[in-house]
Amino acid sequence: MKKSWWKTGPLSVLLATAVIAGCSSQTANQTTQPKTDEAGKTSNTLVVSSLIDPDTLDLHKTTWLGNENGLLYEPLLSRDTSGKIIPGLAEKYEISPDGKTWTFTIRKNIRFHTGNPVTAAAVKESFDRMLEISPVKGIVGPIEKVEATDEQTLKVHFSKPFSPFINVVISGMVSPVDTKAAKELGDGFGDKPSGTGPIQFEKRERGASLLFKKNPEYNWGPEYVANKGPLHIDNVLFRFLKDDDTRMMEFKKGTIHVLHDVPANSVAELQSLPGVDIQKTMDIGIKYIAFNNKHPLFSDVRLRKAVALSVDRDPLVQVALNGFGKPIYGPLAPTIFGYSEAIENKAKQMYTRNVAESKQLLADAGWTDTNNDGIVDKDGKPLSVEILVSQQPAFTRAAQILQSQLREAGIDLKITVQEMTTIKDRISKKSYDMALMYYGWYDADILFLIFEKSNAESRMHYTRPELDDLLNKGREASSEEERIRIYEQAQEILLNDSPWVPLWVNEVVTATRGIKGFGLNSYTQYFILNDVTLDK
Amino acid sequence: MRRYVVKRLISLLGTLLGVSVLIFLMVHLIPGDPATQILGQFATPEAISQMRTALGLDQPLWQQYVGFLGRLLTGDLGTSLFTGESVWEQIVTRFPITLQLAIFSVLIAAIFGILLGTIAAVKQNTLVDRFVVLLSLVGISAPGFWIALFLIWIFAYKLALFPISGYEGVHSLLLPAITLGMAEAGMIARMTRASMLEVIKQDYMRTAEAKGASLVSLIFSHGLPNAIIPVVTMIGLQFGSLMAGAVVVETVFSLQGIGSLAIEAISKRDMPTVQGMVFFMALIFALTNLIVDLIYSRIDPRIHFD
Amino acid sequence: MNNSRHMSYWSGIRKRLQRNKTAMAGAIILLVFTLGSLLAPVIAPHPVEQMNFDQRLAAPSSTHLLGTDDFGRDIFSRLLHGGRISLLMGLITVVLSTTIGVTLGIIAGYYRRLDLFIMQGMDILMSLPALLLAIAVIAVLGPGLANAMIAVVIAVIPSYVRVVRSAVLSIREKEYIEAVRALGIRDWQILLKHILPNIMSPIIVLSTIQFGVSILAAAALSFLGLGAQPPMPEWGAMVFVGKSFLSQAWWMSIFPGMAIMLVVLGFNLLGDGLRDALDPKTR
Amino acid sequence: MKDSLLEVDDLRVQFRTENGVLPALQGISFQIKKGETVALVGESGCGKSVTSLAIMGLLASSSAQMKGNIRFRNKELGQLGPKEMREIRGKEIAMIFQEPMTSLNPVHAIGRQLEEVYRLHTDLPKKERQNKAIEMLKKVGVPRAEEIMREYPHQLSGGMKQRVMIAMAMACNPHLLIADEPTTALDVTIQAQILELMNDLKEKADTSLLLITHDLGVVAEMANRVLVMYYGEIVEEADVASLFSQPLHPYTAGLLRCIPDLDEAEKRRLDPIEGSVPLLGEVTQGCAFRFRCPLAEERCHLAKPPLSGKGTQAVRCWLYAKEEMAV
Repeated sequence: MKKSWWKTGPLSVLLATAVIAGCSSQTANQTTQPKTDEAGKTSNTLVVSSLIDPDTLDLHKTTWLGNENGLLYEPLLSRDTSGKIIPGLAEKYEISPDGKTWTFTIRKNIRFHTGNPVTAAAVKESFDRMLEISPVKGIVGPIEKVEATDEQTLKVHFSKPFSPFINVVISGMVSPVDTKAAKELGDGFGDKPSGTGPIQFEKRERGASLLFKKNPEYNWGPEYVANKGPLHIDNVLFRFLKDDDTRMMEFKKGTIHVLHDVPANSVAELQSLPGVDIQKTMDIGIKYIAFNNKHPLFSDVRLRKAVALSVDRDPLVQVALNGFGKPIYGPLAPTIFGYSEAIENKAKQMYTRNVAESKQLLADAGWTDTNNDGIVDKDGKPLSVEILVSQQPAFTRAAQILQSQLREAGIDLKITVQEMTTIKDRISKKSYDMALMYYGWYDADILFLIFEKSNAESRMHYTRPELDDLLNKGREASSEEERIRIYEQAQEILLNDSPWVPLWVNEVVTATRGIKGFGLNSYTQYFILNDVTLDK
Repeated sequence: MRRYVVKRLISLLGTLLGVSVLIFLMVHLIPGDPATQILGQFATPEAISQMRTALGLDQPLWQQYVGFLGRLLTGDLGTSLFTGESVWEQIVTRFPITLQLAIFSVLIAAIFGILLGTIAAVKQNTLVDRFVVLLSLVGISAPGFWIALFLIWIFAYKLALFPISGYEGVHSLLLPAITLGMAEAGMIARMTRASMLEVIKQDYMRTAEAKGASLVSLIFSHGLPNAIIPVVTMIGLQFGSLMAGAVVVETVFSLQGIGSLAIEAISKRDMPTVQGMVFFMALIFALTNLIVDLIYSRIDPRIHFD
Repeated sequence: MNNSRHMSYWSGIRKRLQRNKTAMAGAIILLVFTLGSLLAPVIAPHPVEQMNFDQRLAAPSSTHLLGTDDFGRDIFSRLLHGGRISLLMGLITVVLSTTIGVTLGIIAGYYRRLDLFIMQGMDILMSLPALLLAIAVIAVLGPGLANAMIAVVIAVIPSYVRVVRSAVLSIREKEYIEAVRALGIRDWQILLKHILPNIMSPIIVLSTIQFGVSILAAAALSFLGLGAQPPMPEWGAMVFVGKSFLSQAWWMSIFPGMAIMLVVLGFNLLGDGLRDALDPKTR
Repeated sequence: MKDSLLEVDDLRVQFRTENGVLPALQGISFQIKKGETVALVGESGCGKSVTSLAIMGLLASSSAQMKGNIRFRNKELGQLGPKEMREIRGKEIAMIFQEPMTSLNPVHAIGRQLEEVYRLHTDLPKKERQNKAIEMLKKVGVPRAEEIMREYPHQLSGGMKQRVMIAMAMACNPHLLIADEPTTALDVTIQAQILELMNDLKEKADTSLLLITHDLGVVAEMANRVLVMYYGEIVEEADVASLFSQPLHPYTAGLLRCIPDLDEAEKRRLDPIEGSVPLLGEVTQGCAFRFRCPLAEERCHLAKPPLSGKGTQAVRCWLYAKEEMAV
C-alpha cells in the first residue's frame, strides 16, 4: 500500500529482513490469537501477511495509511475497479463553479463501530480534528472551514480551488472518524479506534499482529461488490512479517491466506504451486534516482543527463524485479491521474540508454578518461559518486546493476546501503550525491509535493519558478483536461532539466490461497474483502 | 556476604552511571532528527520546532542528560516517540520472549555442553574425545545466522515441525534456542572438558575411587561438582549476554524480543526507546553477573565473600 | 646467551606446534584460504563483478563450480575475492585491537593508579552485549566495512585489556622485575623489554582466537547489512543475499556460510594448538 | 601361609607413554599376614605408590599394564570384575593418602564424604549411616564431631583432615589398610598422634597395615616387617629388628645412615646416599643401584642380582648371591 508517499516504507529499517516481523509478543495467553496452523480454517479468520505495523490506528494521528489501519474507515467517495468515481459514505458530491466549495451528501443510517450515528455534523467534527491534529494535514489542501448545513449535508470550503481533493477523499485520508469516542478515550483512541469500515478493531500485538473482527452493522458496501452487508469472514488477522523469506515460507506452508507485495523473485515459484491465485496491479508511484541538484557535480544538467542516459531500465526490471515491473521514463506512473502517453513517449526518446551521448555530455563538462582506467576524470580526480540505497533487496540489486551500467559510461558509482531514516536525513541536509527513492500517490499533485520550492527543500533541492507556477495552477484548475494540459507542461520542464531519473513502476503482486472472492482495487490500492470466503 | 553484595551494588551503580553517559552520547550522535521522524516529512517547520521543544531537544546536551538521568532514577525509562508506549511497557511485553529464549538455549547448551565435555574428558585422547573437541569448535565457529537459516529451511519449512517465524508458544523457541545454543554448547563443552581433565587428576578423585565409588558416581558426584564451578560462571555470563538480546537470532527468527526491539528502535531513531532499552540490557547483564558470582559462592564452599 | 635461549624457546614452540595435529589442521585450512584469496585474481575462473543475466541462479556445474548468484556472477570467484575482505578485515581488526588493548592492559596492570579508570571504562563497555555495542557504534558512524571494523575493535578491546592486565599483574610482582626496577631502569624499558616478552604467549593465543571472532562478528554485521556494501563479495553479505533465494538457489547462502565457518574454525584450531604449545602447564 | 592376608606374586607394571614403555614394577613378590604391619620403604620414585595403587586396582587401565598375581583373602584380585573390585575397595582394603589437604573433595561436606563409605558398602538407612559416621569421627579423635559433619574440608586443619581420612578408611573395618606416607605432609607433633591413632585402630580391628614411607623412624615405630624397594624391585625384605640391626643391601645400609639422630634437636642429613633413583627405563641391565653403590663390582654391571635368602631376611645383591651360590 503506498497511500502516503512521504511515509512509504520509512519504517523499513536497518534490516530489510525481519525486524518488525514476527508474530506475537505476548507470552502467556495466546488464546486470542486464532490458530493459524491450518490457515485459519477452523476459526474463519482471514490471515494476511503484512509488511508494516502502522504507528497508530487513529487515522488522524497516523503518518501511514494502508490496509492495516485504513480498512477501519470507510471513505466518502471511492473508485470502482475501472477507475470510475463511485459513492462511498457520501451518496453524491458537488463542486461549486468557482471550485472553492465541495458539498457532500452523507448517507443515512450509518453508524460508527461504537454505535454512534454518522451525521454531517459528525463528519465535520472529524474534519476539524484532522485539521487540528494530523501531522500530515498539509496534504488535504487549503481548507478554510468545514460546515454541516443539515443532517446530511457537508460543505468543505477552500481558500483556493484544490482539484486534487477528490483523490484525497478517495485515499481515505479524510474518512469519518468517531470523534465522540475519540474525545472520551483521549490518547487511548489509537488503541480502541472507531470508524465505519467493514472491519472493527479487536486486538493488537505490537510488532506482531493486528486482529480485526467483522463489523456486524456494515451494510454500505460499494457498488461493485456482491455482498454489501457484513463480511463473510469473522476475523481478519494481519501478521507483520517483514522478512521476505519468512513470509514466503509461511505462505507456502499454508499459514497465510493473503501474501501482499510478493517478492519479485518468488512470484514464479508461487505461480507453480497448486491453488495459488496471483493478482497483479500496477503501483501508483515510481522508483527513481534522486540527484542532489545543489551538489557541485549535479548542479550541472549535463552530468544529470549523462547519468540518465547511461541507465538501461530493462535489466533493472528483468533482473532486480524479475520482470514484475515496467520501465518508466517520464515523471508519472500510468496509474496516476495526469499521466500522459505523449510525455512518456517523448521521455523514452530522450532518455533511452545512449552511452556515447552520455560520454559526450561528460566530455562537454570536462570529464574524460585521461588515464585509461575506464573512469572519466577531471583535474586528476576520477568521477566517483555515491548512491544511497535502502536495504530492500530489489533496491540493492538495482543499485548494483546501475553501478555496472554507469561504469560503462565512465562513472564510478559507490553504493551505500542505509536506513531510510538516515537517507532522508542526509537528503534534507544536502549531504548526498544520489539516492534511490520512490513515491506513491494518486494524483499528479505529487509533483507539487516533491518539486514545489518549499517541498524541494527537503528533497532534491531542485527549484524552477516556472515549474512552481504550473504546479500551483494544476492544483487550482478545475477541469480535468486543463489539469492534464498543465501537468504535461510541468513534465516537459522536468524532462529537459532531468533533476531525477525515473526508473520503473512496480507491479504489485498479491498471492492468495485457500480463499475465494478476494480482490484488490488498483485505483485505491485497498483490499476488497466483502466477498471473501474461506475454502472448507 | 551482605557486605560483599552491597559493595558490588555500589560499583554496579558506578558502571551504570557510565553506561548511561555512553548510551546518551551515542544515541545523540546517531544521525537523524526524531522530530522530523515523528511528524513525517510533510510537517511544517513550526510543527517541527514545536515538537523539538516538546521533546526537549532544544535544551543544551547536559541538561538533556540530567533530565534523562533524573527520569532513570525515578524508574522512568522514557516513552517511545512513535507508539507513545512507555519503554517499560515495551520491555514488559518483549522481555518474556527473550528471557524464555535465553533460558531455553542455556538449558540446551548446558545439558549438551556439560555432557559432551564430560564424556570427552573421561575418554581423553580417544576418537570420541577428538570428535567432541572438533564438534564443539565447529559449533563455536559456525555463524549463527547461517545455522539459523538451515534450521528454518529444514525443520520449519521442509519438515514443518516448527513455526517458521514469530512466537506461537514455547515450541517456537526451539530452533532459535538451538541456534544460539550451538556456540554456547561448544564453549561449555570445551570448558567442561578442560576443567574435568584437571579435576580427574586431583587426589580427592583417587580417594573416592579408593572408597569403592563407581565410575558414574565418580564422574557425577565427585568430579562434576568440582569441574562445573568455572563452567557455571561461564554459563552465567552467557545467560547475561543472551538476556541482553540475542540480536541476530531474534532477527532471523522474527522474534519480538528485546534485541530486535533495540535494533528496530535504532533504525527508527526512537531515541528514548533506544536509551531505555540499552540501559535495561546493561542493568540485566550486570545483575546476572552479580547473581552468577553469588551462585558461585554457593556451589564452591571455599569461596566466601565478606 | 640470552639470545640463544630465546631461540631455543621459540624453536621448541615450533616443534611442539608441528607435532600438534590440531594446530597443523588449522594452519592448513588457513593456508588454503590465504592462498586462495591472495591468488584470487589469478585463479578465479570468472571476473568477480561480471554480471551475466543469462546465467542467473545457475546450479553448481563445471563452468560455475559453486553456481551463480542472482546476477549470474560466479559464486566461487566471489568467494575467493571475499576471502580477501574477510581475512584482511580480520587482520586489521586484530592488529588494531591488539595494539590498543595491549597498551591499555599494560598501563592498567603496571600503573595501578590508572588501573581503576581503565577498568571502569572496560566494565562500561563490557556491560553492553558486544554485538549490540557494535550495532550502536555503526548506528552512529553509518554502515560500511571500515565502520564495521571500528565497531568490532571497540567491542573486543575489553577482552584484551582484561587478559593483558592480569598477566602484567602477575609478572609485575616477580623478583626479577623488582630487581630491574631497583637498577633504575626506566618504566618504558621495563615494560618493553621485560614485561611484554613475558606476556606474549597469552596475547598470541588470544589474537589468534580473536582473529576468528572478528571475522565472525564482521560477517554478522554484514549479514545485518551494516558491514560490507554491495556488490562487495563479503561472505556474510553473500549469505544475507542468498537468504532470499534459499528455495531457488541454496548454493548462494550455503557456500559463503561454510567459508566463514571453515576460516573461523581454522583460527580456533590454530589458537588451540598455540595455547598447547605456548602454555607449559599443558605439557 | 594359612594366615596370610595378601600375597603378591611377581607383580609387574608397565606404563605406556609418549617416550615408550616404562617398567615401573619389575616383578615384586611379598605377603602380608593377618594383623601384621608391613612397611614399604624407599626413596620417592622407587615404585612404592605404584605397588599400593596396583593392589587397590587403581592404576589407569589406559596407560598401565599389569602382570602377575595379587591374591587377597584367597581371591585373585586381577580376575575380579570392576563391580566386585569396587566392593572390596573401601570395605576390605582401604587406603589413606599422603596429602590430606587435597585428598578430600572440597565441594562436599565432611559428613557426606564419610557417610558415602557406608552408603557404598552397607544397606544402612541414612540416619544410621550418619550416626556411624559421627561415631567414627569420635573414634579418630575429631572434636565436635556433629558440627564437623556439616563442615567442608577447607575449614579443617591438615591433621584433622588426616583424621577424617583415617575415619573414612577404617569405617568398614577393612582387612587391609594401605597408608601411603600418611604423615609426611603433617607437622612433627601431629605425626606422632596420627601414627598412634592408626596403630590403635589397627590393633582394635585386627587390621593388617601396609605402611608406605620413606621415614625409617616411622618404620621402627610401627612395622613388624620391612620391604625395601629400589627402582621397581624389592631389594631387601626383613623383620624390623634384623633390618635395623643388620642391613644387608648397601641401599638399606645407606638409608639407615640417613636417619637423623633422634637425640639431636636439629634434623639434618648425616650421610645421604649420593645421586638419585634412575628414571624409569634408564637402566636396562645389571643392578639398578650400582651407580650409587660404594661396593659396586663388575658383575653388578652385567646382570641383575638374584634374590638370596638369609634367615628371615632376603636380599637382592651380588654380595650375598655368591654366598648363596656357594651353599
